[in-house]
Amino acid sequence: MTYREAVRAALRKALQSDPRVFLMGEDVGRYGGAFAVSHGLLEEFGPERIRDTPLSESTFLGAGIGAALGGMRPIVEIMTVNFSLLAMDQILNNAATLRHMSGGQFHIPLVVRMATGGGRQMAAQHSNSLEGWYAHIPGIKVLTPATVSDAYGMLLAAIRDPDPVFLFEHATLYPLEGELDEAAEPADITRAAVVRSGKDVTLITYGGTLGKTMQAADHLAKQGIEAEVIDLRSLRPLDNPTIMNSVAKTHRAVVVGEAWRTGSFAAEVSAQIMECAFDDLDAPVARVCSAEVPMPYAKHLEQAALPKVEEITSAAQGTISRHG
Amino acid sequence: MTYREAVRAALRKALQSDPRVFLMGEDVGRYGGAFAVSHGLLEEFGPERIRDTPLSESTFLGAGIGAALGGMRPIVEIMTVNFSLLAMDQILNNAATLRHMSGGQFHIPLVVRMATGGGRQMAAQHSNSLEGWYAHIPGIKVLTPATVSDAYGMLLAAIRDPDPVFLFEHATLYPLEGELDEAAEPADITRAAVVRSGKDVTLITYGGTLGKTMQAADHLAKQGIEAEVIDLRSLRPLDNPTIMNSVAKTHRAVVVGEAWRTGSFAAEVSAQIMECAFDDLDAPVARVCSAEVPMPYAKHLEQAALPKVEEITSAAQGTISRHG
Amino acid sequence: MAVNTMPERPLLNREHAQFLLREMLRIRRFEEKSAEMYSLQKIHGFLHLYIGEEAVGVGAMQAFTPDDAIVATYREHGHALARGLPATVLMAEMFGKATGCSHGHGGSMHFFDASRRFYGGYAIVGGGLPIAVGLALADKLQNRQAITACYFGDGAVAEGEFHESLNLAALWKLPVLFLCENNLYAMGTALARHQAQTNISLKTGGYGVASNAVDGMDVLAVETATKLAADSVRSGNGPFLLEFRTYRFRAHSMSDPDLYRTKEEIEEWKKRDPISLFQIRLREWGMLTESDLARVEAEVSAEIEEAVRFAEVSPWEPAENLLNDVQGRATP
Amino acid sequence: MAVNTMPERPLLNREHAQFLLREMLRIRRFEEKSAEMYSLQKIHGFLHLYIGEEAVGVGAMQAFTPDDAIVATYREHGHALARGLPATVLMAEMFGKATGCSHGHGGSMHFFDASRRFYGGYAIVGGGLPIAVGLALADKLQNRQAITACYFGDGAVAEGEFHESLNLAALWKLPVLFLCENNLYAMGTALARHQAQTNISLKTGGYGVASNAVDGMDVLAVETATKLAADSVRSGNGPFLLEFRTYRFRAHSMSDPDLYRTKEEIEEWKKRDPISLFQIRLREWGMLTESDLARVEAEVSAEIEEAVRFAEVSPWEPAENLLNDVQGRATP
Ligand SMILES: Cc1ncc(C[n+]2csc(CCOP(=O)(O)OP(=O)(O)O)c2C)c(N)n1
Ligand SMILES: Cc1ncc(C[n+]2csc(CCOP(=O)(O)OP(=O)(O)O)c2C)c(N)n1
Ligand SMILES: [Mg+2]
Ligand SMILES: [Mg+2]
Repeated sequence: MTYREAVRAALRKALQSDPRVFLMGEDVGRYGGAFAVSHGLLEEFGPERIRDTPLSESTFLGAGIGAALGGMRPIVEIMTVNFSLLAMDQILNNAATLRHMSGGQFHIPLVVRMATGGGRQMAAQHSNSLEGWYAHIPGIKVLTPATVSDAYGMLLAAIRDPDPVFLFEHATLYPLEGELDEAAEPADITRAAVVRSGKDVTLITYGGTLGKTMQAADHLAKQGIEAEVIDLRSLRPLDNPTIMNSVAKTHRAVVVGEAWRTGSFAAEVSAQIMECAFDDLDAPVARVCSAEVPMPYAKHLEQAALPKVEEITSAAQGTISRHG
Repeated sequence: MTYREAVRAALRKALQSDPRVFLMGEDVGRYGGAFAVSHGLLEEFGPERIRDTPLSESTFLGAGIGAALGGMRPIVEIMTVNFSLLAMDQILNNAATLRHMSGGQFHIPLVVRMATGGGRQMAAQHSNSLEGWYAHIPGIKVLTPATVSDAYGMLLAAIRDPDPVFLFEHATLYPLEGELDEAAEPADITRAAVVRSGKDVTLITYGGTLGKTMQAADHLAKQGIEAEVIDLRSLRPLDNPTIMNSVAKTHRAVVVGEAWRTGSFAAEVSAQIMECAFDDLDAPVARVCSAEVPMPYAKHLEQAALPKVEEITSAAQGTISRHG
Repeated sequence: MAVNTMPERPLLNREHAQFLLREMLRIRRFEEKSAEMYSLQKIHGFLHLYIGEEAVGVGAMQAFTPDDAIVATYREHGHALARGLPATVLMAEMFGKATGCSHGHGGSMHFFDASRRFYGGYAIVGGGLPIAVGLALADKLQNRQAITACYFGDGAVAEGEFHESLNLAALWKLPVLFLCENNLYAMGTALARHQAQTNISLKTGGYGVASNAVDGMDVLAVETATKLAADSVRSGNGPFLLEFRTYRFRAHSMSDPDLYRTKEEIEEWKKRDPISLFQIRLREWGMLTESDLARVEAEVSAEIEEAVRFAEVSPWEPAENLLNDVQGRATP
Repeated sequence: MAVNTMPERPLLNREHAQFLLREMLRIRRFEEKSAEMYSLQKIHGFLHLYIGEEAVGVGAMQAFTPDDAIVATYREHGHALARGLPATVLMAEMFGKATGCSHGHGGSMHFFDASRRFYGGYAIVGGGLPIAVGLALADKLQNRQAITACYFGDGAVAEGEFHESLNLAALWKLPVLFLCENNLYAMGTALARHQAQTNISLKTGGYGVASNAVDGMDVLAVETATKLAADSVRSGNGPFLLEFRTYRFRAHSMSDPDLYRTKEEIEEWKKRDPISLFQIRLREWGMLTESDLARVEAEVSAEIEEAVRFAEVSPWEPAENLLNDVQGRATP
């Protein structure tokens, strides 16, 4: 089963099991979803529950907040994270605040799914990685499923969550193949996963860069370096203990993410390690991020801008050789 | 002269000396500016150059981009940073990209001023500190004038800059008194300032928390701790050399900022020190930020959420006692 | 499609007439007291008074049942009072006390009451409209008969969300009643300087939404027009927009020096004070005596005094609770 | 206020007629070639073809002088060609070459040409409208006679920026000509499923903006209506909106399986192919012979072949230049 199908399976399961759940967004219905995620759901669940919206991101996301306030369990699809900027006020000023601002009277069980990231030559307005911005906002959760089973399990968990949950689905992951147990419970969305264990260096990543990071770990293994790989899975809340346990063992860490370097979520992870595991460190935590440039269209330029496997391996080597 | 008057003086000077400069935003004219910054300018320069706009943040900011493309030097006032979320798409997807996306054919000499920050019991929708988000965006500059002379000089420099410049004016600073030489040159907007020198610990901050940080340095001095204080002034570009020179001397650093801790710009500074000055550090870099909560209205709760002088002093002490 | 069937002289009984008057007076006195408390530094932050617009808040609210949902702005004291939120918890909220309707987290701009379906209290102009659309969608999807009333100002009409919300509500035939409180100013910007088309009720043509413009200084006109519009929304005809032409007698907020309009203009409008006007009419119609008025004023005054007392003696929320209510616990 | 003065049979000279035909053919052939190059993986990312809508792009562009500014969308190949950008640099842009009109930074969605005041190329739906308003403001403030033409789709009409931009342009009487290419779909969402009021030209009443609905399959109707509207804008009457009713014959983008509309519907519209229709009329009017057509087709074909050749042989921008053009140098 593909990642795309896993998201669809979770949507279907949620729609089947909870009448309060509905999906809305641009082209989720007739078109079948810009990334074909919701393909077939309109036919199965009808237009009341699979709702095509006009191009009005701020309003249909805000309507998701209102519908959640009104007792529904809306799933809003923002076609890509780039367009979520139009809804940013509703997200930060309403979705994230209403529980607290109302003294706990309200809560917003809203799920927002969006495709994210670059790598498909979509150029500067369709390739952003803004998960770090979202992770800055108290009151919401930010998930970055990177595997087929997380695509399924984290979405189910998100739908049961009492608060707004934002899922970043990296667009290059949709065709990814993997195993899925559809009877599985909703995933634990509070924990990072150690997806490869090793003792020499910790590679920390999430979402679209997990694959590259795993490749880098393979390369490193060939050089006799045993890298531990952590898939953060959730950026807010961040599972600090899993990170610090690993760093306590490896004494070295590289944080990999597709966002622009300055102010990236990778900076937060680096700062956390600084604060929680300084004495464990044998080398400075390194970051591998995207170049600080609006994403160029031409393939070779885009690839030059994105994090590369070799950058990860050499950053890892750097942490080792430095105090080696 | 107050900070408010210094901003006004810079506006006036720019309006006088360059016919391409104009100011637009909500209530900048008749009302005189929500914070009285532009008071009197409508009378002086007329409604063509001091333009009141409807409540349409996305469009008047986008119009600022268009006007800059068309050869003007617009200054857009967004009443507070909270409302800039409505214009975020224009900022990230247009203002910051057009130069690059057009292969360098265009540039956007746009200045955007906004009041920022909490501390005035304005509650969750009027107290945000989002400068870290802005600093994440390549293609723009992000300035945080914290003194009367920077309020003046940085704005003048911003107006001469060929690219979009965002100025964060902390709302609590407007009544601040200070000296101003109105004949002064536009400020250098690429450099941080060492505003107090010391040898024991580096306190790094910007904008609204400079005052608290200076107070903390005073307290520390009484305890025999000589804190060096750096006012970053510009978050993008970030003046790394000034930071690293100081850390090389003090071996300890505390980063102070009013934004929520997770994903704050303070994390970026911490990560930079990790990367550039790891061997200089005798203790982990500490952060003093706001609590992770939508800003509560009640004064005691708001004060509990904001960074406090005592938190800065104790963080500084912590970096010293730790390896003391 | 504009409905224009306002009765000249309503079928009004004495009791209801006095109720409307009393409701308006509650707001007026509450606001006056709020201003006083602000000067005494009991209330901080932004304070936007509703004085002058009471006929809108009170008249319109008569059209809604407890099942209906209400969405308002930062200028929502009047709506909250008219909706039945006790003056005590509102004053306590502005004092920042734990007993406030939002536990002191919101202040003047963010009143909430789940039990009364009072959904705030939004301080980003236009930000409440999409929420209202969503509430109406939730009601419709759950086959509730409720409608959602959404108040906003003339300034909000310029925001993109006004346009998007009208379109979406109309497209999906949602039970939303859009209530535009046109007080002729968005802060210091007069209507004609922020709207190319100053007749707001004419703006709904682009969405096929019914609308009506109403004298917002006449509580009976407001009540009648809102009931008609609410009936239309309740019958499943989709959204409706009412434009109430009104005026705020005070500055935009307590920090507004009010330099952008003339004293004469304000005085002209004060002649149409909705409370005085209504009192005069009630007297003419024999529905109000001097002693009725004295009694109402006394009762209102007692209520407001009690609100202040309650706010004063109420406890603060302990600062240790700062991080409460940011997130809930997952419940399967 | 709708202008409806389209002449039945225009005062058309043979040369201009053939020019219009040729311009439409240039776009058609360019688009066909682009699709081919996409299949050959010479072009990547998003590719949105303009086939079917050529009459709009070509007809409207006749109303603009070189001083006027043009703002378009991601479906802007037609506009760029009609504006005079060489096919070579456009094809090279889509190949990602350094010789592209945006140095390979933009691709299909982001064509720019400062020398022709062609300001893009915006891929966030609705995002170009505020920019157009600002360009018009700049022209007005600098006392230039220029107007700004802003193309956008029916889908963009739902976005808040449409509303905000019309209001601001009207309020400030800016010289913007809003050109809505209503091809009846926003991706897979049919007009009636995204607009409560499907008659887009009726939406301008809320802003006091003049408008007109035009047959977008008739290049002469488009040209005439646009010239009239542009004259109005040029005379200082403020903005004008034209709604062109048109249809895209191809899918939304190359990745669209096009499942949301029927083959019959597409075939029905293809009967109104703007190029075939115009050819037939020109023949009837004696303005086009077989050999004229063959010559035009040959010339166009050569131009497109040359564009591909140019793109093929052009160099890549060195990856070392990645960070160029992110920021400029401050010049005092
Ligand atoms: C999006 C946004 N922009 C600006 C502001 C600042 N502001 C607060 S109220 C206001 C005027 C709103 O006017 P209107 O909608 O007419 O409501 P009124 O205050 O007259 O009741 C402005 C500009 C805001 N709160 N939100
Ligand atoms: C703000 C935003 N939302 C969604 C998209 C994805 N998207 C790209 S084109 C499109 C449809 C636009 O339709 P329309 O405006 O009618 O233009 P057309 O493609 O028909 O020319 C959508 C939904 C986008 N690019 N920007
Ligand atoms: Mg108003
Ligand atoms: Mg379309």
